[in-house]
Formats: sequence, structure tokens, C-alpha cells
Amino acid sequence: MTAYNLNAYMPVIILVGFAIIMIVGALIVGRFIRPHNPSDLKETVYECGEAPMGVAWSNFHVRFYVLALVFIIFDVEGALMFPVAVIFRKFNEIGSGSAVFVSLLLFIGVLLAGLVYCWSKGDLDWVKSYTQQSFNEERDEKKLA
Amino acid sequence: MISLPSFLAISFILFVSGLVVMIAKKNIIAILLGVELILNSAALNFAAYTRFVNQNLDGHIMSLFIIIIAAAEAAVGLAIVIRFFQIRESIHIDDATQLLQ
Amino acid sequence: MNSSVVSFFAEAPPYQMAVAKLTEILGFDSSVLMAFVTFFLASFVVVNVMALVGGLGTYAERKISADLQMRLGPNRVGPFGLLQFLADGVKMILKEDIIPRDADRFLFIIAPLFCLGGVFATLAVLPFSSGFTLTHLNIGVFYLLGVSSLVGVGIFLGGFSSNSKWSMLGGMRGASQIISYEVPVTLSIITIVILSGSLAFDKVIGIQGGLPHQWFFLHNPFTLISFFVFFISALAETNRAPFDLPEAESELVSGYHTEYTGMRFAFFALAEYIEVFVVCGVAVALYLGGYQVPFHLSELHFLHDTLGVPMAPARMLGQILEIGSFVTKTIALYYVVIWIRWTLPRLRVDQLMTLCWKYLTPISLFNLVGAAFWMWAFKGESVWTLLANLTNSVGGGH
Amino acid sequence: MFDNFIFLSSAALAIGGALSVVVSTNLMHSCIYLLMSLIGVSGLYVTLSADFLAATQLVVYVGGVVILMLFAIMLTAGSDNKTVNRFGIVKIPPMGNLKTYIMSLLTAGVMGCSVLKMIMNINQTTKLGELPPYSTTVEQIGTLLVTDHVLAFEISSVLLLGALVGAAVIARPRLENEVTK
Repeated sequence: MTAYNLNAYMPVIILVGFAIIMIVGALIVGRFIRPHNPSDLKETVYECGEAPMGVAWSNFHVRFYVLALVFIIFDVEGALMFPVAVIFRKFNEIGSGSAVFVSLLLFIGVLLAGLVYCWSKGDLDWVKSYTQQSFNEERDEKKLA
Repeated sequence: MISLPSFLAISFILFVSGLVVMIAKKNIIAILLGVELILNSAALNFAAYTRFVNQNLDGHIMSLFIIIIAAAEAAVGLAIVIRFFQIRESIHIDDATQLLQ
Repeated sequence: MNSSVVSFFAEAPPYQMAVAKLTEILGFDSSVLMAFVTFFLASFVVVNVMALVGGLGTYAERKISADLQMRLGPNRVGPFGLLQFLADGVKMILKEDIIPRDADRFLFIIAPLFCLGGVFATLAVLPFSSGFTLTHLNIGVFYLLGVSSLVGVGIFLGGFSSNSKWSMLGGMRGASQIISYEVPVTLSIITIVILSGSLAFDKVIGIQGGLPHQWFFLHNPFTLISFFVFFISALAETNRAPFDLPEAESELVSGYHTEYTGMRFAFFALAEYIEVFVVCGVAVALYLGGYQVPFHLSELHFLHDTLGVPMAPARMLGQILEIGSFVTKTIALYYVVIWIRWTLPRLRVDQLMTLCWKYLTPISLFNLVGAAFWMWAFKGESVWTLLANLTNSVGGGH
Repeated sequence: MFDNFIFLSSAALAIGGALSVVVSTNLMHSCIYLLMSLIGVSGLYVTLSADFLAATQLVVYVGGVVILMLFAIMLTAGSDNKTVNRFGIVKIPPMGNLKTYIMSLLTAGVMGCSVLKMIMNINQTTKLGELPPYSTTVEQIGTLLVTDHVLAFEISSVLLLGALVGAAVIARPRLENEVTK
């Protein structure tokens, strides 16, 4: 437990401020020196020379969501593991490393079970994720129900 | 300036805006945004009380678990929203009136 | 107290004199003001150097690719074409700024800010040397993971707001690639955290040494594998080839920044190049000994007592040696990144996801368990120390 | 001095983001306002000497939940220009109208008054001593997670496993023709 001063976070604010200043500044400076003559053609989105059809904000496939779902669970578990990983060395030095090791193993074991489940159900595949077999299984389930 | 009442006031504003979002919006995803705001205000309260009232970090653990539960809630909630959209082609909360599909 | 560039300077008498003087003039305690000024100047230097690194990165990229393909590369502007990036910058700022008619203007304007802001915020903890790091936060690595995830949001928004199909596809791919590869990166970092027992960069580096056998890279077999997992995943997180699917030229025109012109595009490119440097720096700090100089050459008592250099120059010299050590290793990794880009073909989307979820994630989980076991069984000693102990005990047995 | 600055800017970000979520009528924009609010809350954690919580907030929310929400919005965007689906339901639901806002403000007023009544006497009942200096909390949190709260630590992994399996089962794509009538 080491005390610190909140001044240590000063560079974060300053650097983000720099990012804002750079973006705003470059665009304002550029406003005076660059041409500005918009035309109808310029302002259409690029679609290989064709006139664009419809909008791009369309439905995407669910596999994006399923991967994001697996990710967020891993992300949260990683965030939970950080403090335990930090104190592991200290606990090991005072001789009670086994308890921490076992609790970490249990935690990772449950995490691994989730990964294995998603793998076996084909959630981690991109293209052929939902094979004929899983479709058939699902259809059978529906028939039974 | 950094005192318990000011943190409670911020957390109160977050809570009320979350509540208004939950009730006013008819879009299910927008309602989930409101839920996130409310959970955040609760987690902020725990951290504030830890800092100003008793300095034993149990409140931080509680906030940590609130964040975890919020993540799990968002994952399951959005999965339900997507499934609902696949079935009904809508994410209007008033369409979710039937239990069976 | 967190050590930072301010606490480094605060030990020097002139700094304290300046603080006292300012307090006298202004009538209030000006240590905060002085800290702000120091941080501001240091951040200004770091940002400019990083912008230069980003610019030189584009030059190096073109020159190295030319070298690998037996071309000449840029050689007109300045000696060896070194000023090419300045010419590019001037060209960028003179280009017309176009926002598509159908675009979401608010998000279109704010998207580069997320990319650049996220990358710049990571610079605050990048350990250039023990004194010249902007700040050594106690949660260094974890903070870095947090702010660098802003880049993913920026890329997604850049793709979404353009309302172009190419951009949208690139943005979706980019976001899902970045979040997927964050899992192996996080797990690899936890592997190192278990062995070092701290999240702060100065502690992680302080536990390593200057020579290769003291680095975490060669600490034990698990960290050796973990380094490669980290490096591959970091390549994918920065959208570098062979993982540059979000901006795959041959499929998606230019990916998430198809509709961005002029300076807005330049900010995306700048953020990408700086992020590559940051990622290489993090790999160096975690695995390759960071700013440690071999044989303790940079330590004060060596320079001051043994060589007889006066106190103030000795401190500066030590820091400069450390910066040299850090930057040399980082540039070497940067070269490897560019080399890989021009050597390997691009992966397919499904191969990308398979690589992440079916190879790198299980391997990094295995590494994590292995490192924890190593810590538990061998008290976190490196394999070389164990070997030395073994030979000693065998030799002592006679 | 800097403490106050970081507190004020984070509070402004948090409150401004939250209020913008309320008034915004564009779903994508309100997601970004929520992101701003969450970053502001993370700054508030920093002023509360909860540095680990602040970083967790960034990692989990900015990197995880917000991206998940953006993905979910993209998945339910509606693929064609029709505004009405085949059930005759408006596809893009309204982000609130006058009636719902009035209802919600009334509810919030009632709830808010009762909550305010609870927190009004906070200054009288709690004695605030001298605040301890800012200190790092990672090691203490880690120690608590493997000693006092080890059960919560292990069970949270089971909770996350349940969430993963449940959400994967719900969201997994089905047969094309399986959609009900």
C-alpha cells in the first residue's frame, strides 16, 4: 500500500487534451488554407463508381454478437484475475501460495469450461459454425417439443 | 469540494436519468442503457462510502461485483433483444407482450 | 508516491529553487503549478516525438518494403527521401475536407478523436526510462489495457458513421478483431503479472535485468511462448498485416476510413503508427527488460562513484542510456513488425478468428496456469537461477 | 487544486453524458453519450482513490459492454427501407415522446423525492474524519478476493459461465425457416 498524489494522473488529462487540440486545431488551420468547393458527386459515398444503393446501416450476422459475447466474459474474468495475480507472489513468499494457486486454478477451470462449451457448439467458428448436424439436432429438438 | 454529499448528488442524478431513460424510451436497447446508468450510480455510491465513511475496501469489492454483474446482464439482455428481433423483427418494448413467441 | 517525471526533476536543486521562487512571487503554494508545467512540457515533447515516430514510421514502412521488393522507395524529398512524411503531411492538410452527405456528422467528426485520444492516453505510462516516463501509475498495465480499448470504439464509429458499405464492413470487422485479440493479450499480460507481482511498469522492469537471461522473455518456457502469443495478438490488435482485415485494400477499398479525407484520415493513420510503437514498447517493457542497461552501466553509483562524473550530469547520462536501451529494442521490434507485414499474405476472416479463439486463447490460458505453477513450485526463480543452484548443489555434494 | 479539477471535469462528463442519454433520440448517439458518462464515472473513481475500479470500469465498460451494445444495435438495424415489419409493427421504435417523458418524469420525481429524503440527513448522521491519503488498492482488493471474499470470487466465475452459456444459447443463429408465423 503506497500512497500517491493525484497529480500522477495529470499527464493523462494533458495528453487527451493534446489529442483534442490536435484534431480541432488541424481542422481549423486547414479551413483557411485548403479548398472548399463541395459538389454533389463528391459528397456521395464511394461505391466503386456506382450510385450507392440504400444505406449501409443494415443487419449484420449474429456471429459478430456471439464472438463479442465470448469476449466480454473473458474480459471480465481477466479483470477479476488481475488483483489475484498481483498478490500471488507476496502470498507465495509468506508460504500460503497453495491456497491462491488452487483458487486461481478453479477460476481458470470454470473459464475453460465456458470456452470448451462454446468450441463444441461451434460458436467460435466463423463460416461453417452452424453445421448441418447442429441444424438437425435443433430440428429434432423442435419435433420433440 | 470532494465530499460525500457531492458524490451522492452525482450518483443521484445518474440514477434519476437512468430511471427516466428506462421509462421514457420504447426501444429495448435504450432501456438497457438506462439499466447501465442505474448500476453505475449504485457502484459509485459504494466507492464513495468506502472512501468517506469506513476505509475497509469491502465497498470496492461490491462495486467490482456490480460491474461484473452489469456486464453479464448486458450480455444476456442483448442476446434476448437479438433473439426477439429475429422472431418479431422489432425491438419495440410494447411488442414484447406475449410470453410464447 | 508514484514516481514520475516530476518526482525525477523534483530531486534536482534548481527545480526546488524554482518552486520556492514561484511560491514567493505568486503568494500560494506553486508546487502543483510547477508540476503541471513540467508535465505539460514533458507531454509536449513526448507527443511531438511520437508524431515524428509516426511520420518516420510511414517512411520506414515504404523504404523497408521497397528494400524487400528490390525497389528504391521514396528518395526525392530531402536526403534519402527522409522528409517524405513532411511532404505527405503538407499534402494532407491542403486536401479538401469532405463529409459525405448521408453520413452521421456528429459521429463522423468524433470518431478520430476516440482513436487518437485512446492512443495518446497510453503514452502516459509508456516507460521510456526510470525518470523520464511521464508517470508510473500503480495500475500501469491495466490502465493501458483500458484506454487502448477506446481505439476499437473509434474504428467502429469511423466505419459506422460514413454510411458506406465498405466502411461499415471494415468497422465491424475491425471492432470484432480488436476485441477478440484482446483476450490473448490480457491473458499474456496476466502471465507476466503473476511473475512480477505488480502492475506498475517500473516494478515489472525493475524485477528484470539488463542481460537477456534476466529478461522475462527467457525467464521460463511459459513466458517464452507467452511472448510470441503477445506479439502476434498485439499485431492483430493494431490492425497490422497479416491481420489488416479492417482496411484490406483488395477487398474493402480502404476499410473503415474509406470516406475520410485529408487531416481526418491522417489522424487515423497517425494513431495506427503510434499504436504500433506503443505496443512494441509494451512488449519490450514486459518481456525484453524494458529500459534496463546491461551491467548496471546506467546506475548512479557506477557513473558517479566509479567513473567520477558529477552528480547532475551522471543522472542525465543514466537516463539517456536507459532511453537508448528502450528505444533500441523497440525500434528492433518495430522493424520486425514492418518486415512481417511485407512478408506474409493476409489472413482470411475465418482463419483470423480460428487463430485467435482456437489457438492463441487456449495457449495463453495454458501459459497462465504454467506460470502460476512455476511461481508456486519454484518461487518464481528463473530457469537459469535454478540451473545454477542445481550445479552448485551437485558441485557442493562432492 | 488538481483534485478539484479532475473531480469537476469527470462530474461534468458523467452528468452531461447521462442527461444527453435522456434527451437524445438517436440510439447510436445515446450509446456514445453513455460511453462519455462511463468515462466520467471512471474519473470519479480516480478521485475516490479507487484506481483499480477506475481501470476496471474502462476495461469492462469501454472495451466490453459499449462495444457489445454497438454490435447489438447493428444487428437490429433493419435490413431494408421498409419501416413496418410483416406484423405491421413499426420497426424503429420511438425514443420516447411527450407522453412517456411526462410519465417518466412523474415517476422519477416520486422516486427522487423518496431517495432525496433518505440522503438528505447524510451530513448529520455520519461523522467525516480526516481523509486518508490516496493509496493503491490493487493489492488490498486481491488480498480480500482470496481471503474474505473467496467464495464470491469463485461464484462470480460460475455466474459468468452461466451468462456465457445462456446468452450463447439464446443468441445462436437458428434455421432460416424456423422463424415463427
